[in-house]
Amino acid sequence: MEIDLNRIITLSLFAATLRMATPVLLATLGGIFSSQTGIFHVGLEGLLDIGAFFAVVGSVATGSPWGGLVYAIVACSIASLIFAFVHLELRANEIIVGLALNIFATGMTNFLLFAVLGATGYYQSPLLKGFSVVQIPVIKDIPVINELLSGHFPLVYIAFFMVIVVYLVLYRTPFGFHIRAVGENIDAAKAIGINPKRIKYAGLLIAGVFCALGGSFMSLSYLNLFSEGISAGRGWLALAAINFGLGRPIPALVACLIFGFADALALRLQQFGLPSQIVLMLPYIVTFLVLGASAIQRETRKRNASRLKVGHEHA
Amino acid sequence: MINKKIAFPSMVHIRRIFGEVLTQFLNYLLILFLGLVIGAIVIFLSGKDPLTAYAALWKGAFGNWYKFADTLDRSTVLILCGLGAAVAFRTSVFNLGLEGQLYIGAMAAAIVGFAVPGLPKIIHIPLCLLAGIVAGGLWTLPVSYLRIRWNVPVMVPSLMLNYIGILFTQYLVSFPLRDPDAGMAGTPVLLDTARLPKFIQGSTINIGFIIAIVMVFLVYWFMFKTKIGYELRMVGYNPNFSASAGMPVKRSTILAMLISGGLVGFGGACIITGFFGRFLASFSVGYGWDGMMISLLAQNNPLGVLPASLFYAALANGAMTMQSQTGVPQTVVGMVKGAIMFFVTAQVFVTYFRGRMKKWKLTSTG
Amino acid sequence: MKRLSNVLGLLLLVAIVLSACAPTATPTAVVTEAPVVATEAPATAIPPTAVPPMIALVPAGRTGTEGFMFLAGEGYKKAAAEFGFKEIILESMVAEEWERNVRTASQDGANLVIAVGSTMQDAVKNVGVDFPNTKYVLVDSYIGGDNVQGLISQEQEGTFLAGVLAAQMTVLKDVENMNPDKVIGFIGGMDIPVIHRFLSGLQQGVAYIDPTIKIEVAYVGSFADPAKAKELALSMIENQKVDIVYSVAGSFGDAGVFEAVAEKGVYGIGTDVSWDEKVPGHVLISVLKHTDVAVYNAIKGYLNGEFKAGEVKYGLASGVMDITDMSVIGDLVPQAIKDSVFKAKQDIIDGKIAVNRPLR
Amino acid sequence: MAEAISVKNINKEFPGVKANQDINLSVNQGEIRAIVGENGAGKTTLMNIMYGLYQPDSGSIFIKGKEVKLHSSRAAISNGIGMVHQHFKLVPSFTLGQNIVLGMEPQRMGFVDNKRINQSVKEISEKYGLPIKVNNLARDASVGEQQRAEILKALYRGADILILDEPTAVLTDMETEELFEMLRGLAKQGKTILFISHKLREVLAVSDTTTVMRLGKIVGTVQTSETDSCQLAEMMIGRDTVGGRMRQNGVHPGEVVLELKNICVRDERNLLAVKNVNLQLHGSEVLGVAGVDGNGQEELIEAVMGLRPLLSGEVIVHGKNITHTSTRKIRESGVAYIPSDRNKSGVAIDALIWENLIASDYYRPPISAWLSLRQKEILQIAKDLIQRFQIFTPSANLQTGHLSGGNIQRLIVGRELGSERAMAVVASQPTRGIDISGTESIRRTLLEYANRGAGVLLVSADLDEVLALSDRVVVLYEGELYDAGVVDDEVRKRVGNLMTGSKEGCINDK
Repeated sequence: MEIDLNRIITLSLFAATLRMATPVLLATLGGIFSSQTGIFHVGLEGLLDIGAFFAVVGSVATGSPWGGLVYAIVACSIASLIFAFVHLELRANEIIVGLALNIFATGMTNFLLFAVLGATGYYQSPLLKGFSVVQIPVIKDIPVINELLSGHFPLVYIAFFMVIVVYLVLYRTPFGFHIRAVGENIDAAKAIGINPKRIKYAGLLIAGVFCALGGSFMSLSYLNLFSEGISAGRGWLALAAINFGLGRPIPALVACLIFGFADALALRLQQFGLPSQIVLMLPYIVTFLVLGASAIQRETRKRNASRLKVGHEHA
Repeated sequence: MINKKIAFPSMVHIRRIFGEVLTQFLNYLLILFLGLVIGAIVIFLSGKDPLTAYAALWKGAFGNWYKFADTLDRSTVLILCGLGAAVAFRTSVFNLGLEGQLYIGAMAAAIVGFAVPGLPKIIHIPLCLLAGIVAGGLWTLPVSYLRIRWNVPVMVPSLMLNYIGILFTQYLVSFPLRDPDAGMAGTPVLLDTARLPKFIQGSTINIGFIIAIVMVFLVYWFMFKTKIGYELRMVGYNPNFSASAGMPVKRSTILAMLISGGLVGFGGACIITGFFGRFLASFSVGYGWDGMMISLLAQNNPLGVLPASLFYAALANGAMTMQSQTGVPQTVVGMVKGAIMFFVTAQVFVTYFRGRMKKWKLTSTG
Repeated sequence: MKRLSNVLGLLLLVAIVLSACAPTATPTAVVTEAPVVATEAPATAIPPTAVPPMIALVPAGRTGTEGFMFLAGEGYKKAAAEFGFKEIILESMVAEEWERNVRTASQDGANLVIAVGSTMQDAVKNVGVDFPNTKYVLVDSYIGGDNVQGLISQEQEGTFLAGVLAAQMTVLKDVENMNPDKVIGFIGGMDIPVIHRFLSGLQQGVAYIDPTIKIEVAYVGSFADPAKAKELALSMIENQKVDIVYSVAGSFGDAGVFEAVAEKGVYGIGTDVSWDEKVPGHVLISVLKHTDVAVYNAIKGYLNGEFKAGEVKYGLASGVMDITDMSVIGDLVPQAIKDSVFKAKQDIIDGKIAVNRPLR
Repeated sequence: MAEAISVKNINKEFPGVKANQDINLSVNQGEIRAIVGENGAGKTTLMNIMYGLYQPDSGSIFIKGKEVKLHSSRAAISNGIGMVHQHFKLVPSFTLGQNIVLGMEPQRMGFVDNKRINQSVKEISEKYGLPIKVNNLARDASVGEQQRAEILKALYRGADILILDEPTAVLTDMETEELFEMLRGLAKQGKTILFISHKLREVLAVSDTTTVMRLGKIVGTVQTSETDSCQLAEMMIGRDTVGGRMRQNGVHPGEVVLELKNICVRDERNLLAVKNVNLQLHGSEVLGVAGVDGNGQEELIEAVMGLRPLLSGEVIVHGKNITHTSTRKIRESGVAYIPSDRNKSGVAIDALIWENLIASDYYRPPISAWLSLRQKEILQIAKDLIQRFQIFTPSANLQTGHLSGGNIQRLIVGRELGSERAMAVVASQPTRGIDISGTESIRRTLLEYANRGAGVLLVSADLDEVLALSDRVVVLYEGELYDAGVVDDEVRKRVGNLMTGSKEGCINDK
């Protein structure tokens, strides 16, 4: 089998990378907020589903994709608040609540798909108004750059822009400081009068809103339809990305781009009858290794620190 | 608090146990009831009659002996996954990698099943099952290694191995092990000597179910009546205490993961050799996740896994009949399941309100 | 103590549940679903004295989601209405339910079980052995069995025509977004025999016009992954100069492919049902697979006592395979090309053109 | 001088403990006030009340003569009170500057203004003479720097009254010296400082006045310049020689059962917590290890039990070197262990009583046969232990959490000593936080055990307990072990001096 690299590595591959990274990136950014407050959010997958579904409902109801976005945000916020209530007030284990949320989300969207939109399995209709791509005025006329940067959906730009916003919020605003303080040392936060519960509510709510964006992207941009299980593991991938970056937005962005690239590349390999699964495995293997490597680094640093101090004390 | 003044400890004891059984029973009844009520509301809102729908659901799950047998058969893989989850959770190891272990176990069993000819049934079947157990168990080792050696919590790594496992088996059935004649992506059909014998003509129920039942009691015995099981449970309750009592904490973690993965892999082997007859790509739509939910529903008790699995299987089996007879979509069952899980997680409800009552009493008297 | 009581509580609950179930399991209970007793007057095809037969339809999925399954359902319903038997449709959500549903129908005493989809082949084989007196109709595949009839649509005949059309269209210069490169695309759901029949016909049809035209082939790996199907199509269009995409990726997948086609302004060819109106201006033609006719015929044949085990082939001549008349796309396809397609169709029916069926 | 803060008639009771009784205290502005007392004397409770973390059951607090209600630490902060906890509350990945301003960040257009953080933190740091590197990450900063940041955190919030909870516990001598210098500077600038300490040398070095607490009450307040360490130690731990002695004198010790040679151990922060400890425990002997909590007791015991790596040294049980073996091997060689924190490492609170009772013997023959546990034998043994050790429970089949603290402790003692196999018992805080009858019976059990020829290593912060039970007393102070000799009439004074850090006789600062 000859592999023509020139036909695989193309500009459109990079465009596809951005496109495929977007939903994962949005969920990841949301998950970063919850993980920075110290909550391991397993429910991202379910939230993406809910977001995607209600975006479709909203788009059909209001006739505008932006209306769909609003519906999705409201729905995901409600779901997140329920999650937060059960976890924070009833003290249920966050992982169990997250799993329950996923199961509930699958059941609910599948059922409502039939009950509200009268469709089984998937819904596609001209009533469904998706986002259209945005051409950036100047850039769209520059040959190579235009393929890369222009002609994407608004949510793609929003997602990448949000990386900066999230970074700024987390590392440059008082709110972000409080979030990180709660996640890293809850006693320190309490000691200076920050209410950790309120911060965690906020973190979960923000996670919900981002998942709403991610879900809307799936059903109103990436595709103009809703199908059962549309999130297809992207929520779990987001968890991987969060862990890859150890909760920081920039490394998480890198992870999402790697994931997106692997996805896009795998598809192209598949086109040539090559085992795409091997490529699709890479993101997970890499995350696994990164987790291991960072742990090794952490532990050896600890050990080295102790060795240094021994020397210091004897000196 | 127990104090000296108790006159008849045995009576109190009995009353206490009885009381707890009763509260637990009522608790489950309440959860089940609430879940079904939510389902009923949903069915009602979609313009159907909830009672007829539930009656059909009932008939579909237990309506006649065939259906009953199918429900039992359907629970086989759920029981084994539930047991796998229960062993891990009891040891406080949050193994989220059940789905991957299931696929790997199933694939190993399938390979032994179709690629090793010329064995008698009596050897071939155990060999297949063993392959599933071993493969499922070994699949957990990288995670255990990270946990033991480098102190990485098992959750995320085990989750990652899910996808690696699923994609790896997909690769195998798409390329090296593909059966070009199959109407779907799958391995070649297993040899007859590898198929689990069925014992009711016309039903799929096979000795896999019997094995699963045996495993329930075996795992129960192991966890509650052996010293290694005792170690696992103590480590699960309180690793600090176990360490100071001289128990091998790290070994217990590895062992719990191995057994958990082994049981789940066993489940995969059973469904392949007992039901499908070949490995199919994406044959599982979350048996591993269901297993975790079942284990939680059973409060991680192996004996509780049995009724919880039967309940899950009955819901799934009944849903088909419900839809074909009343037109209520099967997806309602998904909602009921989700709602029940929410209530189970919120079992803390009870403790929460009990706690509030206490607080209230304290403040009102103080 | 807590855990013992948990288990006991749960066991108690199950015990009650099971005991409550006991009465329904006994034969004295009111069983309404078994259509053993006919209430309405039997239809013409059934002799007045005979008990109406029980015929069940078991699609490998849900009829609402897949075009050919939907059509199979339509044919089944039509037969049910005409011949007066009760509709029993068992849809499945998961792979496990393929066999379970076929089995349930057989256990409930169905005389004829119609399984739709080639993924059903294991199920029919496994169940057919256990119920030798029940007859099975398997749509899209046949793997043996004395009581199994396989309805094999000659997809290659239909897609041959699509190939004839595509080969002539792809070289046109004055059609918008149609490039002169001799490349067309094929996106299949899975790498399995039934999809190979589609592909083979397309290849033969294209070669019939111009053997130098290249067909890019890709498989989604699933019939329910619109995102991946769309991405594959986009990649084909962007990188491989594909201007016509033939899609057999399941209804979910097709929807994804045609989204890509519409987005890029190129052209597609639909499968199973008519996509012409759904994506107007972009679907040149749809290769219709009237599973409804096949299923209807199978039921009718059974009721007339003409059930025969083995393969039954349905090609263009039977009307099961067909093509749309290209009226929606209108003048974009030159009349001459349209005529050549219709002529090829007639030639196949007349046996002047032989379209080979691939072995696998 | 004006009064900065005072409390009147403060009472605070926790279940079973009167932590503060009728406390009256008045501190002047610019004063450095030391509060000293043993573990459990009620110092920390009092400080927490003054910082708004606890609400007193009765009594009132005045700041500059005005009564205030401190519902929360927030209220305390706004009244000009700042607290520096023993365990620093810093966010590791923040810079010291960011930690200092956390919660009151200077902002510019909604963003945290790092420039102004640096500027204002530098300002107060220079003003009060507390040098820090503003941009150092908290996790990279030295302990002393972290502490300075904590103090600055309080000052940044406008604190006039600083409460420091054992500020020198984590510092090196150098750092302690620096800290005192800074505290004096702060006092000079009009800040009022209260600090808790056990180390009389330091108290004498830095404070203006010293208040001594004992058993929830104030024993007295003295001008530091007019006292010496011996007087303070006596006030702290009472005048009685050895009261309530339960152990008869003159027991002849047997051969050595447990020997520690040159033990060095690190704590979680990688600091040396145990320094070169040598110790011999004989059979039939109760050896008391006195000392204020946090002087290396936990680390020493955990290292002996194989739960914490030994940096150096050897542990020898009955002539057998068990250094670097597993906890099980150590136990099997004849060491029983009663851990200090019963809920954390003494029992599994959610397990059944019998499960906890067999935790150290479950793998041995009468209880287990090959793989399985023998239910009948276990229940027999459990019943026996429940009876012998007077664990009040209707059944061995109950969840351990249902038991009271005293019963749980009896359960642990029963498990560890019931089989009578151990030749050496390591008992850490065996009666902490349990009722009188429980304390009584556990102490008696330990003594009985020693009478039968085993050695008991009794580690306790409760000096009365140590003196009541031991034949011989050693003191751990800052990780080092000092011998206080056999228990006689003078032992209390010797121990008192050793555990407050005045080992070379009385210290008179000025």
